[in-house]
Amino acid sequence: MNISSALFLLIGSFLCISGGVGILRFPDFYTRMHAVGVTDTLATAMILIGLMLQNPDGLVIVKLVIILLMTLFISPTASHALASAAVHNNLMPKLEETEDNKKVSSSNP
Amino acid sequence: MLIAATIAILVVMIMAITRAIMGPTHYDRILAVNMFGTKTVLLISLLGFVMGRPEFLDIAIVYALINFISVIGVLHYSDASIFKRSEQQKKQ
Amino acid sequence: MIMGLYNYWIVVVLMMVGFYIVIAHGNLVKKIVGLTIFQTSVFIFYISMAKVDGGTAPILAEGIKQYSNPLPHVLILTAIVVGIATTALGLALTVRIKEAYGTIEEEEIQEKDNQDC
Amino acid sequence: MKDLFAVIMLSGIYGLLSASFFVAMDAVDVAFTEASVGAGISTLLMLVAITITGRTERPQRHKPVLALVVVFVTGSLLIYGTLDMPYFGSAQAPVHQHVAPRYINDSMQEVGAPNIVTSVLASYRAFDTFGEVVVIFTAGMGVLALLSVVRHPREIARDNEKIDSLNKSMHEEHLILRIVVKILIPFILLYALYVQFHGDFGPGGGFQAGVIFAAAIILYSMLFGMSTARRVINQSVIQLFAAIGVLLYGSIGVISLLSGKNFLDYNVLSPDPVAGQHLGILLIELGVGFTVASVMVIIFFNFAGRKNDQQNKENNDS
Repeated sequence: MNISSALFLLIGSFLCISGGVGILRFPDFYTRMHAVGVTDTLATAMILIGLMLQNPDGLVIVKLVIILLMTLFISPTASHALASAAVHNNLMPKLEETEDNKKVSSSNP
Repeated sequence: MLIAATIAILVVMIMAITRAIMGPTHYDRILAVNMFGTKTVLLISLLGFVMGRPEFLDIAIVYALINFISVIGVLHYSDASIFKRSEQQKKQ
Repeated sequence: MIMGLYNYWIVVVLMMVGFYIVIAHGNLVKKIVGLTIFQTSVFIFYISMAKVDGGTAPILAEGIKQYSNPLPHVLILTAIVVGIATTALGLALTVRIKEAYGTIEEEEIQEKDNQDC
Repeated sequence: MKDLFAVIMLSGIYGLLSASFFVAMDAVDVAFTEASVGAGISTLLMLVAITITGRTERPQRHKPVLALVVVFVTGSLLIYGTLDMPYFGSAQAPVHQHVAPRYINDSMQEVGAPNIVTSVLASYRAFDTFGEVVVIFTAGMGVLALLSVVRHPREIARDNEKIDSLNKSMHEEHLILRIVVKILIPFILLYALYVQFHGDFGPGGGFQAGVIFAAAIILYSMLFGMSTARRVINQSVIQLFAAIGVLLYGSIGVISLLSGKNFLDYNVLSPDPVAGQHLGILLIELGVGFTVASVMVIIFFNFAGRKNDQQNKENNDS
């Protein structure tokens, strides 16, 4: 029981850290969004499952399941809303510098 | 292991703050705040276990909800202000 | 020895940051942000005073002898909600000032007042 | 930073951070409140305010040397003052000597609620809390007086049509959001009720529940438009509820006064003193919840209504 919980927590923390590195190091908004959006949900799920295995007490597990369900609902929705808002407001992804892109980026400042 | 996970989350929170301060666009900042919020949910549930009183997960639930509401609200109102500006540019 | 006081120093630093924003910046919204930082530093001051070594949260449970002090928690709990209500009032005043003067910079407001006289 | 938007995002992070600090300091009730207020509502209010007042700060005209000097002098005086303070976490500190031991040791027999914070808030120091509730009510009325927009019925109808058509076009983009929010809102309201009535046993109570309730309504009004939200929740009803909350609180006090005890002494509400305390705490927490929720909704509706009004004016001008 303890080993499996530790394993889940370890995977969760690793995913968290990789998401953190992603948000710091990636070059533009959409790649950062990708790093955070993918790792955030999974890392939360992993850590919460790890915590569930720590404590086999009824009410605590119910609350953890509620948090897990909420995260599974909320996190992708928030990411979706953020990304679509960015697209609708003409935030251009950073592309390789070619002639076409220069034209596009100059017409959409 | 709990403490290791807590430290990992604290490190990630520092990274998110860095991005929120640097963030070239508004969306980067909103993204960082959103990420910070989910990490806070995790941090609080972990802290409950570290301190040995895991009954306090209620706070983590509130966090998850409020974080969502504030992200939606921020998007709503930042959208509005950006729309206004683009209209002004069109007028000019 | 002296390290036992670090929590107060953090509070003092935060408080001074808020104070600096309030007196040095001319923008009224920024002044209100400074006020909330100042306010939160006071909250942190009270809560860190309530902490007792080895104590846990003041919700009675079996097998726990040492609790943190509940009184500052009560004071701060109500203060937070009152704080948001007063912040909202301040923001409402700012909105009205913007409508009346067309600006929320302190110096420009004063200039306009002087012109009127 | 000159961009106020960034300033407000950072202050939102500051609110989140201070709430996790409160959890680390064992103040779970305070963390609960700060979580719902500092991170959510205050960020939103400031954002609405800067969308009305403009979002960039002018550069300063002169260097704030005098301000820096004042700040440094005050700061060093305060730090000098802290040298006499008791050490962090010391159990011998004067704060822990006077009334706190009595609250911790006797509240279970006298009030019967496991959450000491609730029993101090609603029973021992209920008069203080009454004052705070009245302050919140007054602040709500102040915002109402400053920002409420008086409109003709004809204008309202025209606005509603305009806003509705705008909403229809805009909300097709937000389809996923709207569906998720539709699923979530009942759960948020249910959770607010849980927080309201579970406050005796765990972290929670009227203040927190009121803010969560208001947050749900604010979420609804953001995604479905102000006019839709106004149709669901009539503003005059909300103003009535704000007053009902304060009056409920006060009338409990008057009832105990008429029964021959002190103001807000709940022992008279029932033959058994502990049951009376329970009833009293339940009722006044209900009053607090009503007032806080409706004041928060009033504040938000007035800010958002002001903003819509301005936008309409600009559209009419152009």
